[in-house]
Amino acid sequence: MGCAGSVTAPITPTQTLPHQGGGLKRLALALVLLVAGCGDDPPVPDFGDPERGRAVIARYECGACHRIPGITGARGKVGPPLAGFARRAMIAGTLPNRPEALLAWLRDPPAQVKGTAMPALGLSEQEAGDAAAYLYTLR
Amino acid sequence: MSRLPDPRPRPPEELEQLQEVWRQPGGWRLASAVNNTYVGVFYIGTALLFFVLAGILALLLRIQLAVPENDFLSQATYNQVFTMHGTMMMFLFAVPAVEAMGVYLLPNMQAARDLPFPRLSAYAFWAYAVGGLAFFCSLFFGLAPDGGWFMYPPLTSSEHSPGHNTDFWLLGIGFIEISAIAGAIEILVGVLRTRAPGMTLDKLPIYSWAMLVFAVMIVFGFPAVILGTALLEIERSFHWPFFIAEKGGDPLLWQHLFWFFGHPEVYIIFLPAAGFVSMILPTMCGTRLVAHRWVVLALVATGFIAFGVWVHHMFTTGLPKLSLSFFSAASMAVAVPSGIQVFAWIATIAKGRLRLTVPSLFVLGFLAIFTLGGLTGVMVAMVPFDGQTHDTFFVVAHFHYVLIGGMVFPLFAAFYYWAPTASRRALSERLGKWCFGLMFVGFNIAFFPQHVAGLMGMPRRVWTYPAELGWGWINMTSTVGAFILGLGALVFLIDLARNFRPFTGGNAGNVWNAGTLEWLPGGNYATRSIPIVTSLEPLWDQPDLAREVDEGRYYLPGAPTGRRETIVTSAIAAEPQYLMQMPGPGWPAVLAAWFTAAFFLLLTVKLVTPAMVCGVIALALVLRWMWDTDLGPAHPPVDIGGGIVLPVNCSGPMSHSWWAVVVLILVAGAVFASLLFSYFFLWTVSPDVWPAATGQALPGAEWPLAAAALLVLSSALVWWAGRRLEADGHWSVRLGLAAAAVALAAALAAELAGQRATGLSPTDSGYGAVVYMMAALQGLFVATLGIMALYTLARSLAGLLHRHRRATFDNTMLLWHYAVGQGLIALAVVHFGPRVL
Amino acid sequence: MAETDRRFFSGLLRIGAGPALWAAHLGLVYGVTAVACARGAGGVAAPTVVGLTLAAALGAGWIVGRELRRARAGPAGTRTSFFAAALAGLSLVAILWAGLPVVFVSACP
Amino acid sequence: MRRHTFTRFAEALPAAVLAACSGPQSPLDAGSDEAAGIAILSWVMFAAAGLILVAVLALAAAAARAPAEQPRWATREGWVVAAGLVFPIVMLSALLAWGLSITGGGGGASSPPAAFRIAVAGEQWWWRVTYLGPDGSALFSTANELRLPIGQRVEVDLTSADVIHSFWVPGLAGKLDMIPGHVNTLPLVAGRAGTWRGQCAEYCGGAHALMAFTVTALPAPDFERWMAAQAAPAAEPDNAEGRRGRALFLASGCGACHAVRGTPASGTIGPDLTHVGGRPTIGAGLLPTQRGTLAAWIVDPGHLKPEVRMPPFPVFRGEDLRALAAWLESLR
Repeated sequence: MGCAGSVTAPITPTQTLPHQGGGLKRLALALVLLVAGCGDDPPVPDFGDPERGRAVIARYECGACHRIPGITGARGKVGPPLAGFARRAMIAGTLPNRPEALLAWLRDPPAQVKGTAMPALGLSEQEAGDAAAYLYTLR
Repeated sequence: MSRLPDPRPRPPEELEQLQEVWRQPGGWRLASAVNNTYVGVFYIGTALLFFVLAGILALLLRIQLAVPENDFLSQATYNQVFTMHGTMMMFLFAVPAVEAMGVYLLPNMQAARDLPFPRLSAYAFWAYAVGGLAFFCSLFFGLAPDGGWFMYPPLTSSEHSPGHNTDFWLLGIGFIEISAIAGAIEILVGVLRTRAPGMTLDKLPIYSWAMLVFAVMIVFGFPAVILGTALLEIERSFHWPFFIAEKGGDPLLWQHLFWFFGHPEVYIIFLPAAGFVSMILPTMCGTRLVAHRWVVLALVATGFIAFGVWVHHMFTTGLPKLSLSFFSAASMAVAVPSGIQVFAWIATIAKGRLRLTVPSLFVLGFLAIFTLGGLTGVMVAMVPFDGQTHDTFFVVAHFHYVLIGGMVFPLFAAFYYWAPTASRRALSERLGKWCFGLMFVGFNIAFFPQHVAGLMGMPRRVWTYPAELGWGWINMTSTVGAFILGLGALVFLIDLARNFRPFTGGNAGNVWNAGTLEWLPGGNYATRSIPIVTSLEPLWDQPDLAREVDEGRYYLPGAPTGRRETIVTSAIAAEPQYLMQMPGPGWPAVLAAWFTAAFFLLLTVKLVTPAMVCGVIALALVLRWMWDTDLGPAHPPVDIGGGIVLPVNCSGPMSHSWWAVVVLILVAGAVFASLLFSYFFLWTVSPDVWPAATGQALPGAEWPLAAAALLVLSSALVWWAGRRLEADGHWSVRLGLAAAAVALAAALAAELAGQRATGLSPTDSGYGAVVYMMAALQGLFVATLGIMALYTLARSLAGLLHRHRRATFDNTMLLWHYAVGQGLIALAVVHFGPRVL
Repeated sequence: MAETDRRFFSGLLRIGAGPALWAAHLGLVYGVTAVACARGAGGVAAPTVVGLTLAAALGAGWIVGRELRRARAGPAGTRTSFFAAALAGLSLVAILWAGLPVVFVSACP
Repeated sequence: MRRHTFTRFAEALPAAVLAACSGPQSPLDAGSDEAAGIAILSWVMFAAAGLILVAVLALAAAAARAPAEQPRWATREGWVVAAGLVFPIVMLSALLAWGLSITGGGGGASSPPAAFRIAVAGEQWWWRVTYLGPDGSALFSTANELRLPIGQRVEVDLTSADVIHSFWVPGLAGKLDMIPGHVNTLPLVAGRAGTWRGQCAEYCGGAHALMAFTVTALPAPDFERWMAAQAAPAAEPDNAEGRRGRALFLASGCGACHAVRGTPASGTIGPDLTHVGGRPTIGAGLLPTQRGTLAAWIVDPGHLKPEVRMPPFPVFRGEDLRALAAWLESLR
């Protein structure tokens, strides 16, 4: 895609998700999203760099639990797959999928959702930002 | 001999009769053909099929390795696929392919009408084709072997590989063992005894030399793996602990047996290919091979020294460094003959004027690739260097350079070179150049980087690797190269489909202006008449030879006895000795192969009763096929032309069947020697399970003495029966044979009873296992000779055995004396051994 | 056995003599070392290997000399002599190479 | 046309070989005198082989160029004998003598006595590592990592618990097989501080590809500290999560296979976990040791490493899993 490297705003739960519509509608939505993503006013996030995020995700072996597109060998089945993460409505089924929520979640999951199995891996703020940036490239 | 070529006109009906006698069956009956020009082509085609299948497996492996941490193939699938790739390439492609080329080419090159045992060729081919395909299909059921192509126990023991997968490997190898030995006997006797008159060893084509060494190497090399696979299967099925360390076996015994075969195996594959090159280059350069005798010497020397390098596959097993160094030295020695050949070829190119045809290109590609493979071979022969590169991709690269460079490229050269002798059209030079270019470039892109991968620490047989080791780009390059190589092979298949037209009764003729006899015009019967050979390249030295041969002006221009026949010649001087009658198309050998295949397959999946039924049917079919052999002097002596009158068929030491039995005995002797080695090897590593340490009682001296006496008696009875046969004393012969069989069986029973009386069981320890294995091997001979005795009796009762028709008896007698000798040595070792060691 | 077959087998023996000597030497030095090391008698290995190597090398050298003399004596069987001498010569090199490790490598680890 | 292909091929040779001279698992990236000696041998052989290859190909190319008249050397048998027989024998004699002197250099009386011994057993598909005291008794057991004092000679006794494996740390020494019924001894001397990756080099079935380990060379004082720490029992957890993790570990039967010294867990089937948190990797080089990877491993090891002997434990969820992983991570 032409927009590789840029990061688009996450889909908020209020938006209609593409897979909920019919074929044509889905296509139209996809196009809209594509345009939105590649438009000239992308909300460039200041929280991280997706390329660095890729390395963070590899370093912390997130792939041991998650299937993550673009990360070598990330095929874990313990946690949910992260393909299309940018279009997810929720994080861990309870948090809204917004950058600030994701950042907090990545830094300390149990603090956000008490019963989660995902441990706090000790990501720094910078690392969490980069990882989040990468995750938002997964459309 | 001076009266040839005979200028007189030939009788008009002669050619017609020759054609009629050698006519092939049409339609589906084609499968019953036994003639080398048919079976040879089937055989080569099947080998090529396995090359393609195993090549596809290789591409799957390369896709999996292209990027780090890939999951294109699962771990379990990858392990099966690499095992199958190696096993199929070595056992179902390489050995059969060179053997098949031999079956196809040798008779033509030596102007014989066929190899001496056409039905044996057919049997070997069908057993291989049916067994090989069944073996391949095990992949689709997840039953394919997954222990690597050299199947090291204890990974392949019943404890660590409880499934049928390993049994399928043993089955697949069983077939190749059968067909390789059968082929070796055929080729050895064929090269030595069915040559054109005058084709002395000096004038023997270099390819025949290569095949002679090839066959001898199979005779001495395969027995080690035959015994090894037998021991492993017996351990898996009956728990005789040959390789189980806790019970006094040793996993290293397998490695010795396997590599004693496995290293010569590489040369078994390479020498025939070197033979191709030494045939093709002189033609393409229009000149004789430089240093011809040195090239022959190199072939023979390689054949010997190849047996002294097996331990260099075991440099990292912890053997004493001094022991390793002996084999390091031997590995250096085996490189020397290859050097001679390479420079002889270069000198030949320089001497002549090389035409850059497709065969030439493949030969040049071979030279480049094989030279590098040889150089890395010297490197891995250095013990310290091997410690780092053994079992890495460096070694993978090395042996692909040696095997693809040393065997596949010459084989493709041979395909392009000799296709015109089998097909109405030659293969395409244009497509062939594409094929070569893609294969050469693809090969080097695929395999050169693997040296680097190995030097970066990548072990072989890994289904995945971590990204951070930095092996990704190398593997991706290699994968791209593999696909280019595959594309080259595909171009070849397209060329075959477009241009290869065999079995049409005609061929494209001597398109390269070659000098050797396979380029003589002819049909199924080979050449119309069989020339006197006076030089290495008769077609160059006698410009009219082709025409004269085709006009029937030389030996045996027709089929004087009304059957298929060929001239049997003496081994050195190639003087005509007798005329051998040969069988035509027939089903017994073909069906016997099918039932043999069914027997092994059913046994593998433990369907014992149906397996036994198939086994008995196969045996019956083999006996049925044998029944038509040993024809005796079925026809009065025949004038083959040139003033030579030859007897028809023959018994005794001059007969081709006697030579075949001698070769078979060499095989049996090598199996037995491997077993003796196993005995002493296990004693060396595990003296703690030997009677001296365990206090295990030994059978009293009366048992082995009784057994020995019975063995000697049995031999004496057979010898006496042979004397009586000379006087046509039929009842004495029958009684003598029957009594000898009883004595032979009784000797075995005495040995078993003696061992049983001490309470020793084969499952106790490595010692018990190897002691009973000696008896088991003897038991195999008792059973075989029992059947042969019954068969000889039956022939005697049917009136087919008498003074002048006694090859059946002679062959049985020969094997009998061997079995007695083997039994005596076994008794001495088993009973003296523990007392003195 | 026909005269021609006898010639075949005697030729075979002459040609095979050198390599057979090499094979016997290799088998013996390997076997001696293996048994000596397995039985904790590493000391006997090196002198035995030296002795065996000298004996085998002398044997191979003798075959080379004899076959070369035969080749000079007459044209009959020159080819056999060539093969026998050359193979024995190569075997001589291989025997010396196989004996060389004793100089550098101690017998057992 | 041919000549060009050959030349290009010959030119590509050294460049490609050079690329291989480094990497975490490269034998040419030597960390010991032994590996350095082999690396020198390797480079000399590569250079000689390159030269010989180029010479042979150049000769073949010259021969194939179809000259107007045939070169005189071409027809002479003597030339073939000189180039194909005499030259190889001279070259190989020299190489053999040199190679043998390197082979013989490793052991022998001249080398210093071993400082201590380590027993390493290959098991499908991990490495059981036991440090031995002067009397041969086990000091402590760890898995998938070795630590060595720099410059000291250590002897590693290699055995196998099941099938044949091969112990290989390319940066330090050549490989040596681990064969049931045999004890092979590999001397190791790390010449400098560093961490090297090793990997099983003999195909051992199933997860052979995923059977790696690390060797770390430390200065003597650091090494002594590490030895003392390893010999000590597992640390008492200092927080509630840790205590919960330990209780779960003990209550769930993990101790049937794993030992954690200082607790009742004393299984010997799997690796000793007394100081698992301090090891660089889990799963035999598979993943770095952290609480996340530990958690993933506990729940579904077979997904990360197919055919692994450890069964999956999906019974641990949520906070339990976190606690267990956190406790294991704390065992440094």
